[in-house]
Amino acid sequence: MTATPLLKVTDLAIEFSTPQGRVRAVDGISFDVYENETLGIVGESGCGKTVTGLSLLGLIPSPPGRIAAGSIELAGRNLAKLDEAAMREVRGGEISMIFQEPMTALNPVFTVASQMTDVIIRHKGLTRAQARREAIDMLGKVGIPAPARRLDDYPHQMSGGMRQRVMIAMALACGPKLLVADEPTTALDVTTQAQVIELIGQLQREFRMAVILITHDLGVVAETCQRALVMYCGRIAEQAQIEPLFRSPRHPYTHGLLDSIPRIRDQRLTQLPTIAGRVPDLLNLPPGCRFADRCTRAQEDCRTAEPELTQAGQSAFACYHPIGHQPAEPVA
Amino acid sequence: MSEAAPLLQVDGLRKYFPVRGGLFRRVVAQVRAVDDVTLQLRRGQTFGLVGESGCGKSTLGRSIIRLQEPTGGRVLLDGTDITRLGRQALLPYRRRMQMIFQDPYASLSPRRTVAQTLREPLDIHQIGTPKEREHQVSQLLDVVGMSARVLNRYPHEFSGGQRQRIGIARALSLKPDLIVADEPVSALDVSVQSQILNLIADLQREHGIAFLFIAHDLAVIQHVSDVVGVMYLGKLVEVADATALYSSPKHPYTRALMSAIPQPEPGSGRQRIMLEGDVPSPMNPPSGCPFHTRCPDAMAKCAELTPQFTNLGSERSPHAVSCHLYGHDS
Amino acid sequence: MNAQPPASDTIAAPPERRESLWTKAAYKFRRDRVGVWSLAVVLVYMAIALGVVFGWWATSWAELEGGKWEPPSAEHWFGTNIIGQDIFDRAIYSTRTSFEVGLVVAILATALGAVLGALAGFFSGSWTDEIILWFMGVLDSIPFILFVAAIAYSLGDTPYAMHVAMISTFWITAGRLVRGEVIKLRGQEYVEAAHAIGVPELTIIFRHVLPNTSHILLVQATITFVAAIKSEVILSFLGIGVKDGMSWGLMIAESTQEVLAGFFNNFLAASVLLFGLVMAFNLFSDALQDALDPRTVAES
Amino acid sequence: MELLQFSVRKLIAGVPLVIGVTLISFLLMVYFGPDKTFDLLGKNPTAEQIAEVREQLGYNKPFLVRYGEYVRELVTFNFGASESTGEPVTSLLARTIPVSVALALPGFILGNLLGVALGLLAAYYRGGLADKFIMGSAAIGMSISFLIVIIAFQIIFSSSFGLNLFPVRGWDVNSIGDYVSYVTVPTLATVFVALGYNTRFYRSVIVEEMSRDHVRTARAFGVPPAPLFYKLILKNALIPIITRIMFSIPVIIISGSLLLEQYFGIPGVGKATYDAIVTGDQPVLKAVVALTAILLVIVQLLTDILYRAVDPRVSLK
Repeated sequence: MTATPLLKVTDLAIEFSTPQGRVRAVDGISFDVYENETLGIVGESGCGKTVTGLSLLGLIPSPPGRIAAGSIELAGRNLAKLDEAAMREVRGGEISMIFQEPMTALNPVFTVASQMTDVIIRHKGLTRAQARREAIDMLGKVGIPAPARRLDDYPHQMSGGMRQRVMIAMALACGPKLLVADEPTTALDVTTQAQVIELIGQLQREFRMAVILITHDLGVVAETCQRALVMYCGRIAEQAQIEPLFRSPRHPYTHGLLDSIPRIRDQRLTQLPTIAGRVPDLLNLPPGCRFADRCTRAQEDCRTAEPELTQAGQSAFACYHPIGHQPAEPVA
Repeated sequence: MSEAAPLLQVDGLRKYFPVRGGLFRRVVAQVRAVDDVTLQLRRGQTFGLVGESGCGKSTLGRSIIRLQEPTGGRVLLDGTDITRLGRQALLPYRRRMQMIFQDPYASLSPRRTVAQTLREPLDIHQIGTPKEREHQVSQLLDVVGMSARVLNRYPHEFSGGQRQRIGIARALSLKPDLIVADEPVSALDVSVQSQILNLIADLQREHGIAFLFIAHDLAVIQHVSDVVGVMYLGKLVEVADATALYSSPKHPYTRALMSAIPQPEPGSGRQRIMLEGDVPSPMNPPSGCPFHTRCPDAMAKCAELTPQFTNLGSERSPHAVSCHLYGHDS
Repeated sequence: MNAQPPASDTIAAPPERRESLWTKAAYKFRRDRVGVWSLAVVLVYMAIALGVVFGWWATSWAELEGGKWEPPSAEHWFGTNIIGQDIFDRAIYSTRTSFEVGLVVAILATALGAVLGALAGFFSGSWTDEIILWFMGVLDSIPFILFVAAIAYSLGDTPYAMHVAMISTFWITAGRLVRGEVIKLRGQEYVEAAHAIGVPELTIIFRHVLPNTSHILLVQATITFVAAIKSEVILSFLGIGVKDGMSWGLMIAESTQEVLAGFFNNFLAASVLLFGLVMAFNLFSDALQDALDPRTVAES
Repeated sequence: MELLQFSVRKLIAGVPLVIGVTLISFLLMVYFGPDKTFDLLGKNPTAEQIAEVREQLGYNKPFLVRYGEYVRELVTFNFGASESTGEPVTSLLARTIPVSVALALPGFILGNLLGVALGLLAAYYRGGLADKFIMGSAAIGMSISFLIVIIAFQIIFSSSFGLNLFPVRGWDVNSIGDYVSYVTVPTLATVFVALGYNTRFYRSVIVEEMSRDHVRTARAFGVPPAPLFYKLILKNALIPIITRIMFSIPVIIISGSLLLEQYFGIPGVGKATYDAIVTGDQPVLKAVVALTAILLVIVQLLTDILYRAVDPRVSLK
């Protein structure tokens, strides 16, 4: 890992205007992504993880959404300030994205060949014949059998797993520095999901690119990422390397989340651990810590001021009363 | 009712969907969604049914409670074959089997209040006086952990987890003996999932309701099930007590399915069994063992002979596997 | 963070915003200024029409009160027509005709479309559906004006031939929309739940399915209303519309001779009033559709 | 071969529709249509005379027999001559249909082309000023009755009170110049009225397509707006566009623009049919009905073939 991050997100805030008022779906988050690493962004629905991913490519639907504050620096360039034309060069070139729904993410009335070569021609300036060869090459790399023949198929002639492979091939065709994968396996079956996870990991190592994996599934994160951030209600609750994050979570939310995942155990439990209550409404946030109402460790101070993300030991977390023995380092 | 007689006995149940085509919309093919499934469920027991999408598990659940008309086979509820009952004759049996659905946003009628939704079953089956029904509705909400103050609200005012609780209350309203739960937690966030799973496990213990619990997630199934059945391409391939199945899965498909679940334990260093390719189309299932096209242990005869069930467990705790690896003749 | 006993996560009702789908739509509608204004204009027209019904004004629309083609004056605001009838009175009286045609056709056509569409959708793939679809296809295939003309002539001199003709063609759009929506809805799990409880099929259709298409029906009714009053004008002009009474279409028919002679009052009075009502109703219909759009209602 | 099989299947599948159309038209235009008994008899006929004429006209035969005869005449294209003018029906149609098509076609093409263009423009600037302007104009255009537009345009373009550029009415076409002078005002009126509806329809179709997942994918791969709209989105939107255009074709050919023909006194098929309905001219009506049915089936077939050409998911099987 190099010292300078490939992507540096600072104090990013994303706002949506709704009939009831403005809502901050993402509220001041900062994180770095380094070359050749996989960063997981985990959280439950509505925590802002998908919006964060979209913002990196300038794809926030606008209106109603907009980047309200903060910067997104890719190799020193602030993407949040780029105009639309310059941003188009970045999309699919330096940063690629793959999505959750492989069934609908490809254009149904164009062949895979047409969709892939268009991207390659646009970003690499090759001839159609060259682009076609590259596309066949990429399809082979993502494990599509007989790629030269499948290239001229339409998306509906392929299974969900195959389409997701095509998406990945398209995303990697121009050698991006960063791949944003938004729930790439959620819509797939368990056995297909395993194949795709394996594939993304293998390609990440092969291309030495950075990957941001957005998912609600902590299992997927544990198996693919080196580092992860846990989001709750538009904020980062905890950020750490995978080992400490899963072995000794500091934020009560991370802990609760890890605890409540159904997993195959040696013994059937009578009660699964749960997190009581539900996620607060973004229009109606509590004054202090956003997790306080559901937290068993919450105290008075949690309900008055919001905790900042603080580095302590191996983890960074936003909590006044973290779990674990290490005393928190003094807050700056 | 004798101890031995099962509450639910499913015998060779089949559900084929015709594929029509051509000029006069003739049947040109059959999708074999459920193909010759046999299973039993005792009173108060939970049968966990697991499989990937398209394996026919939802269709099986719906065919059992006659939300879909089975193509063949029998479903016996307390010894009565309900597959051929007419609407009126079926009504008393409807009362005894209910369903919990997957999508909490689609399972409640959006223009009807909680009270209307929960009262409807009581009205249809004319249970108690209108006054008693009102009382019963409040009680139902209490059972699923909700306050009676929400009675006059509409579904869209609730979160996914709350709606799922209302759906469960509706299923409980007729005091059924059997509930088919079709992926009841897969649309929910993790933290809410476990709340609902706990609720279902509690209800099962307290009310002695038998559940057919359908899910694609083996981990979810484990928490609620006494017996687990694994389905692949419309057929059951392995059925066993939960403990036996999770401690020593036999069928290669079950083993692959178990190893494919991403575990939230970094560096667990498990050996993953990676299946090749995709599930074949149920319109045109492979010959012999349906799994042979993707099976890491496939042998020559797997493509030709359909395997029969072999009991690898004891008489009291059977462990049935349909695989040539364990056949008597192998 | 330990396991909670289930009793403690008893869920309190959400404290914020108690709204039904309709109040939410009403809230959105009130924020739409164009929608509110257009509704106001429609209401003014409606008041005018009611006044005619109750005999408050425009009672002397048929009387000969002046000379031929008198210019506007204090007595005859819009002047008089070729035989000396008051144009203002006639235009006002015609508002009632428009509302009568619009309401009758919109309500009946939408209701017919709702019932047949719901039946076709709910039993889609069955013979019921095939027959209803066939009927829709056939009626759709016959050019509208010719169809109306044929009905008008086969029904003879009944004043309602035009209404019958419009209803028998306009229900199809509502029917198709409802059918499509019902096909979507009948696969919904709450419909399955109703089946599982043992609710009879017709009850399911009318209690669980059809109410969930009411937003479509309401918007479709407003669209049909506009289509009906616009068709009335054309049919009356062709001589197969309003038989007795007065309507903007008849006024325009009258005016076709006049305009070439340079007399525009009849034409302008009818056109402007017709345009105002249709425009207001169109805008109202749009605003209503936006307010009722489930895609935006479902959000947040 | 596949195409041929498909066409045959499709034509056979069109039979119920043909039956429907003929049945309805028979019911309305013949069975319950104008009674010609008294047209053929003089004043004060006797009861026997009435019975005799009714016998000749076949009014006393059972419903199915009469319908059967009606269909047989349709199938054999045995229409005869118009009862009002004595002109053979085939020559009547050959004379009037081209006029109707020539009258309606320019407006139809322009209305749809402009509609698609404005729809794209409005969708592209969705929520912006251009969108509001276009859609506002469309709302106004949709609110003006066709009849009012025709009259107003006639006053503006053809009368001495306006520009007085074109003939007031009629259809005396012997050259391109004549054609242009007679067709301009009707075309302008058609475009004016159709544009509002078309623009709205095409905009909503395109906006619908814009919200699809694959459009987001394309944007995520840096596709610029121009190819995104004119290639990726438009091709997906073609199915509803084709449907709308194709199914207007029979209406144009059969009823033409009845209102235009009536108002401008243009001898098109719409006016001829209308007159036939009014006078109960059975031979003409039969021919028009037969033509409607044939056109419908052909249009449906062509539409399906076009669907196949733009959407690979549609199968001809």
